[in-house]
Amino acid sequence: MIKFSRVFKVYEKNIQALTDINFEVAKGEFVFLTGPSGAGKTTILKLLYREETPDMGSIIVDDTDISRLSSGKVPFYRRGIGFVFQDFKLIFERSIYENLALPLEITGAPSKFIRHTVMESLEKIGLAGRENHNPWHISGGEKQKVAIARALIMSPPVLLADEPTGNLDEASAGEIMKMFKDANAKGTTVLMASHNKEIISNSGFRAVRLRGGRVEE
Amino acid sequence: MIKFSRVFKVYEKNIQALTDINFEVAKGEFVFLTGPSGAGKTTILKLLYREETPDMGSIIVDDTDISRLSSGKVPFYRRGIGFVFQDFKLIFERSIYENLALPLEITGAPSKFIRHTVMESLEKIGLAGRENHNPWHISGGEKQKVAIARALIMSPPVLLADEPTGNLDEASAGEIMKMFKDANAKGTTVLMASHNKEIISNSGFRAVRLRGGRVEE
Amino acid sequence: MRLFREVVLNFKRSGFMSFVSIGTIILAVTMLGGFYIMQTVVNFAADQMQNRVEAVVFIKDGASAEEIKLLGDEITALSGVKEARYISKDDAYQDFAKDPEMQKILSSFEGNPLPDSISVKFNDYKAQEINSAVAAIKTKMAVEDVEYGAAEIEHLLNVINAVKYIAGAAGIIFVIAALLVVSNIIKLTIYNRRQDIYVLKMVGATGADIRLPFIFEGIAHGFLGGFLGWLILYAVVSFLAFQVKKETGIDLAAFYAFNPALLSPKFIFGMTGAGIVLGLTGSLMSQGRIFK
Amino acid sequence: MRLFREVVLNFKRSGFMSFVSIGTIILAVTMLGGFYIMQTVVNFAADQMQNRVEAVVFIKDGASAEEIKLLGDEITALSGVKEARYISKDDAYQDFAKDPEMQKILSSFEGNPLPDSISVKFNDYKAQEINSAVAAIKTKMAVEDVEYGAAEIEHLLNVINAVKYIAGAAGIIFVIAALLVVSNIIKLTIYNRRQDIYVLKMVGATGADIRLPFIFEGIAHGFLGGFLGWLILYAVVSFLAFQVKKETGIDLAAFYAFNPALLSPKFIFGMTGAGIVLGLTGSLMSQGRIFK
Ligand SMILES: Nc1ncnc2c1ncn2[C@@H]1O[C@H](COP(=O)(O)OP(=O)(O)OP(=O)(O)O)[C@@H](O)[C@H]1O
Ligand SMILES: Nc1ncnc2c1ncn2[C@@H]1O[C@H](COP(=O)(O)OP(=O)(O)OP(=O)(O)O)[C@@H](O)[C@H]1O
Ligand SMILES: [Mg+2]
Ligand SMILES: [Mg+2]
Repeated sequence: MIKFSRVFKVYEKNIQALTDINFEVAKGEFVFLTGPSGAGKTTILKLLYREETPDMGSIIVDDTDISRLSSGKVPFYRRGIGFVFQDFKLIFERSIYENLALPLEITGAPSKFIRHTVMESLEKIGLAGRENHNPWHISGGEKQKVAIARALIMSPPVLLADEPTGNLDEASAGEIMKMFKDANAKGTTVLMASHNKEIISNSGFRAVRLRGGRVEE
Repeated sequence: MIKFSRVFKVYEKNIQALTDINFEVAKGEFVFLTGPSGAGKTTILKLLYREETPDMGSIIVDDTDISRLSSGKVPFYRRGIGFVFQDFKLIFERSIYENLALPLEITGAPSKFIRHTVMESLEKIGLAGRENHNPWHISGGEKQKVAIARALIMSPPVLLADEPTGNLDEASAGEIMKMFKDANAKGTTVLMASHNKEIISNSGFRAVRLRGGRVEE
Repeated sequence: MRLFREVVLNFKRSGFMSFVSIGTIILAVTMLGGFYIMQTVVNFAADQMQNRVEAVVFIKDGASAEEIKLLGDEITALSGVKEARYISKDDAYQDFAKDPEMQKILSSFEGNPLPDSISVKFNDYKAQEINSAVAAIKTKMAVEDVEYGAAEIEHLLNVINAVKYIAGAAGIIFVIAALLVVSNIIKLTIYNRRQDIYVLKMVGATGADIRLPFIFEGIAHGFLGGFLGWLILYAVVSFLAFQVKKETGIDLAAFYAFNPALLSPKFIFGMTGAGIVLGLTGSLMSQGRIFK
Repeated sequence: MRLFREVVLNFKRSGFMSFVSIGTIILAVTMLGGFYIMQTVVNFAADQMQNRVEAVVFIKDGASAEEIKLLGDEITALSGVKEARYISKDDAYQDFAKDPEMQKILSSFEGNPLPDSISVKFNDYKAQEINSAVAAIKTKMAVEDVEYGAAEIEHLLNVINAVKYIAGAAGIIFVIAALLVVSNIIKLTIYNRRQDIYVLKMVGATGADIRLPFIFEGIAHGFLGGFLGWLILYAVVSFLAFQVKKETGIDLAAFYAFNPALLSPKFIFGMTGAGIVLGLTGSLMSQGRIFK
């Protein structure tokens, strides 16, 4: 499903973020990305999301080398991916409802279906009744839950999540992990960056360890 | 040093964030604020920072009721407080150096002193050499470290921190905790919101537990 | 559907920005419209004066009808000449005799002391052209003398011509200026929504998904701004005409450049159209930044 | 020190914004300056025509010198009258005799057929005022008749007067428009920096700490915009004058409204000053949002 081969990434100002990255994630697998701050976790996810392109190497997703994807195809590739940003990236000019509806609206889903899906999702994260509030006006943990709900709303075949439990207390983190595991059980391939050792070891899933831009061991 | 008495806070749209909050923090103490997402931790810190004012009750800091502070005095009150925002709030239009220099520049410190202090602080958080980079271009954990360095740069008598270790791996979190403890050892009163049970229990400091806007037990 | 909702949402959400953008278009369109009217009035004034610029060609006593006819044709063929009208000495006498003072003077002569003449009018007021035409006429056989009597309004015409010139240049500059302001404001709007746009791109919005709402927004702002601009201009001009009438007794509505033009569908559509073009061009000009 | 650095930093950092803001001030100031020059030219033209508006008061034969003197004083005292100049029949004769045709006609009389007269000029061209003045003069004892010969340029004067009026109103509207655009752009700038401002407030910046850089920025933009605006206007007008000269042979520099005025320190300071006032007012007008 996902395969990194000899991937290098250098940011401007000569910051070598990734050096010779090789790893594979099988279809339907749940894999953690872990490693200290600045190791390159977010960079790997950004490459998968086609926000950045590698300087060398190939990144195969579903038999296509996404680093060679034409820019016209990128939006459609992205519609198959759910992404939880490390800093949430909610749109403060739109209500919580609108934030969640966005990915569905773009694909042209009927508004009844959108309404149903969004309300169900709000129910799940315990924010039912606050759909018309501004995401600016909710707590850090609540923002994170909305960001996760937005990534899952399309039931995407691939889910990328960048520290999705960083701002959550243990109970909320547990709920969220359950949502991810449920999605995974339904066939979604999950790649999640996380520092949280407890969550990683409890889950029993495989972890790719990064340090200084290289895969460890 | 800090004393909340019968504090109530209702946000617009009738969201009751805090109900009858009473607690005290002694001068030089290190206290954790803990509780599930949405419990009101950030709200308490915002009240202390005078970003919000309570609907009822008094908040005494250093013998003054800060909820009654005239708006002309607020800036000077804030200069005695270091604050680590849950979402960092770095200024992406300024370099990392400029972000750190800001609180010093506002007090009119001599530029030589500013330079020295900022470089020392960058050294401490392991970002020496990246002072001219844009904070947009660093990893989540690095942003958090810069935010913490900015809060500590004035060696403020009071330090408020909102989840300062959420985006950090264990090793970095340890370093940061050491910085806070050092500041505390030098006399700074610290109030820190955190979910991280391990850090709280390892530190041996007292924790104020919140749930649904009330202090527990 | 989504497109329409996005535009409406943007209107509601960024009310402040929309206000700025529509306001600028209103200003630009009002200025352009007012400018057009001013231009029309100046042109009207210049035309009126131009009609007064004439040279009178006095014909030698005893010139035959054919000679005069030929002379008239020759004059008409000169470059810059609009019309050459033959005035017989009798016509001239009758014309002068309308003024009682002149009548008194003329009646003291025996017979008619006035010569036959040709009155020459010119197309455009261009000093050089007129002077060379006059010089050319002077050399003709049947010509006694040429009186180019417009010298006294020549100076004024110079001024009005210069005003026309400058007004034309100012008009062009103004269109460019308005375009720059509008496109800059839309750029700022887009810049302000860069986070929004980033997220849209990240959840799979195509270029069109992102651009179209801005383009429609530009058109909508343009339409509103253009139409409101016309309304405002109409109100301002009407008020002004009222004031002018009160103070100087001049009825501006009497000049065809005024109210009737303001109310003509051509003018209303023109201003609304100018607004739409401004809004559309502004939003197209600002699109470059979206994908940066 | 910090203030200065902040302003310079803002210039560097938000280059795009600064460009928009300075650009708008340049446009506004250029328009205002060009407008002032157009206004001067129109005024000049109107004055020239106005000087031509005169009434000639023919005096009864045999009126005594005192009567004439008295009549002159009475006319001067009328509202709207600028000057009343006595022209004796001899002066009138000499004046007419300059024209050879007229000379011929006049010499056919015995003696001087022309009457004594008073030439009346008016302050402002206001039809009502002039008409009532003429009517009042007609009732005077020593007056034979009043010839108000300006009827033919009356229509033109109406037009020019209307243009002056409208130009004045457009000028006022333009100042307001420029102010709105500039203040809106500075508002947008501030809106764009709201995070920056929020953080500044949170680390203990006072109101002045936050406001002053914006105010100084406004002044700096205004100064630059004003001066560049003058440069541009100077270039445009010079180029225009060159073109006008080439095409129509009219030397605009001959009108005092042109190049000399453009180069006068008063004008340069005026435009730069207008820019500064715009920038400053714009930034003050936009301050309200900072603390929201
Ligand atoms: N500006 C606001 N307007 C309306 N409601 C708000 C606002 N800020 C916070 N709230 C609500 O107040 C409650 C307490 O929020 P607060 O941010 O204090 O929680 P928290 O303890 O910091 O949670 P977290 O751990 O998720 O950051 C939440 O229900 C939140 O949605
Ligand atoms: N846009 C950028 N320009 C320059 N350098 C960058 C950019 N983004 C990231 N970096 C650098 O690349 C390295 C890897 O960053 P990355 O964000 O992938 O780390 P991470 O593993 O996600 O860390 P964290 O756990 O702190 O989020 C870091 O040193 C970071 O400073
Ligand atoms: Mg990261
Ligand atoms: Mg919080």
